[in-house]
Amino acid sequence: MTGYEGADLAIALINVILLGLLFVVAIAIARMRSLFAIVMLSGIYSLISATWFVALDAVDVAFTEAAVGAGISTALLLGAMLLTSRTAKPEKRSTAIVPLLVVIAVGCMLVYATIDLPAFGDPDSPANTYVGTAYIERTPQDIGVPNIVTAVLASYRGFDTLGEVGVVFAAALAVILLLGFGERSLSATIGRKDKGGRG
Amino acid sequence: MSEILNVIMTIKPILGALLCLIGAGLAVIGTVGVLRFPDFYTRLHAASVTDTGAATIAIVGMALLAPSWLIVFKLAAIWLFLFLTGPTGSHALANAAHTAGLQPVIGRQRDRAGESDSEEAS
Amino acid sequence: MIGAAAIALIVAIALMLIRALRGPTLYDRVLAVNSLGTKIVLFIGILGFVLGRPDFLDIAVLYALINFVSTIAILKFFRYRSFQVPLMRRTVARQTQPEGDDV
Amino acid sequence: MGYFLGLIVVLGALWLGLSGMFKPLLLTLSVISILISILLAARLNTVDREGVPYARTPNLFLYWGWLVIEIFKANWPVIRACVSADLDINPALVKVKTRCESDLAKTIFANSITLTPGTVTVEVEGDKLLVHALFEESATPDAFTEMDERSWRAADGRQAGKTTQVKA
Repeated sequence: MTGYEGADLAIALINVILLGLLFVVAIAIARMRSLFAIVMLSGIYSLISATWFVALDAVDVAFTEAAVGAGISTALLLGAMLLTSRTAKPEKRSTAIVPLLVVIAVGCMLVYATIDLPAFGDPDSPANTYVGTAYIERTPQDIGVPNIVTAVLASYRGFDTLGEVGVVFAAALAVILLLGFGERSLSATIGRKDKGGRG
Repeated sequence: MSEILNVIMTIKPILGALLCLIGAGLAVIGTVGVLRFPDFYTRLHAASVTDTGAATIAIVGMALLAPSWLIVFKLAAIWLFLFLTGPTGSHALANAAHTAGLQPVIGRQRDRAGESDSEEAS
Repeated sequence: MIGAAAIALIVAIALMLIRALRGPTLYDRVLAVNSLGTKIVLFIGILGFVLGRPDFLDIAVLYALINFVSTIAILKFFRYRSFQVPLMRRTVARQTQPEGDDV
Repeated sequence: MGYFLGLIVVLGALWLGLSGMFKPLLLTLSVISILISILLAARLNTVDREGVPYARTPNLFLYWGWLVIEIFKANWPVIRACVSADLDINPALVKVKTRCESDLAKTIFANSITLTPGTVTVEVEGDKLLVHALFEESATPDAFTEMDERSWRAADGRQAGKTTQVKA
């Protein structure tokens, strides 16, 4: 009696419920007009999807989703909200049809693409036959870091990661300059506050 | 002596799972409170049941299930973080609401559950 | 039994989602996000035990910290309408008048 | 200097507890990360008596033990209010006076009030705290005196007279 038996049913149920919650949150985000509520809900969305990644054994993706989705992107979206109004413009029903069609088309394409994916846990899949196994076998001798993802990112593909870090740094710099977290925003906000304070 | 140890070792996982279940039940109760209470400040109290009681009981239950001391240490770290950051977060929340001028509902409440008396503050 | 605990926590998360969707004030929403974060920390911990891999607790630790930081960031934003003003204004206030800290 | 040493010990314990690895390469990396953390803390000027209160650790742990029991006792009425059929609550705002002086002691007292279900500190001004309580009858000023006394003893205690307080 370790408490682990019957886990399969529980995990299946958990996956279904988490996906259902994600669906509900996505619908709510699409329907809401208050931008603040949308920012909060997108934070909740990334929290729940990170939990779902944990349930799917993708721990590293869950780490990233938690740090970026729930942490930084909430702050950035709030900063962006400073520069705009507080509510979204209501959409006409006729124009809302086009995004719906696009979403349905992309969804159909994705479902079609999943047919070509190898089965879950297939030993002959590309991920398990080529360079992946080599990394798993050689990392303990080559580098000695317990986390293989870290070894791949920081050593085997070190230059690739360096370039990525450069791109991300440039992007972060651009976002910060655009949102103006520095002194320029200070004078701007104080000036705006003096004109008409919102409650 | 070893018999007592045996009994403890068989009881431990059951007790741990039971405590986890109790903690989860407390979390549900706290959430029900958050849904039912009439205004923001009272909801804060209901949420603090989850932050303290449910978290502590569930973490103790998980510690009883843990296979190694490393896990117990991590659980202790989580508990410490929750206990240090939880009240700071709720105080910041209450303080921000109070500073913004959100008035609390004062006085005895009976059968007013369906009545929502606050409007969008933004 | 521990699977049942995980399901119960998911039910709690779903109920808290209702509060986040309904509002009505923005503080209710922040409270819902914060409380949801605490529940998700517990849920990830229990999920690790359900899956038989308690090493997932690292993510729970990360969540406990991120949850706090994001709550504080949101509230700071709502009190001062910016992430930068409070620090700056306080230093300005100190230089001009030692008593003045009206925020 | 002692504060830095305490911080290093705690950070090292945290690192070992979270990783559980003892290979030389990883230990070197841990030392580097701890040094970076210390440097950042020093730059932020947070390494002082209140940022690193390890000298009074036993006091704080005693207080913490008492507080956990108190929290569990306070959980019952709130849980009952959550599930009872008719909503039987009586929220109120009360003012509480504290004898705590240092920021650390005040923080501990206010956070203890917030941690206890049924009461939340809304505002701290000088030595007065504005507290929102779920039940007015349980939030009389006497209800907080023991907690006040204990948190004062845990954080300020005997040294309150000796050290001069630096208000941040």
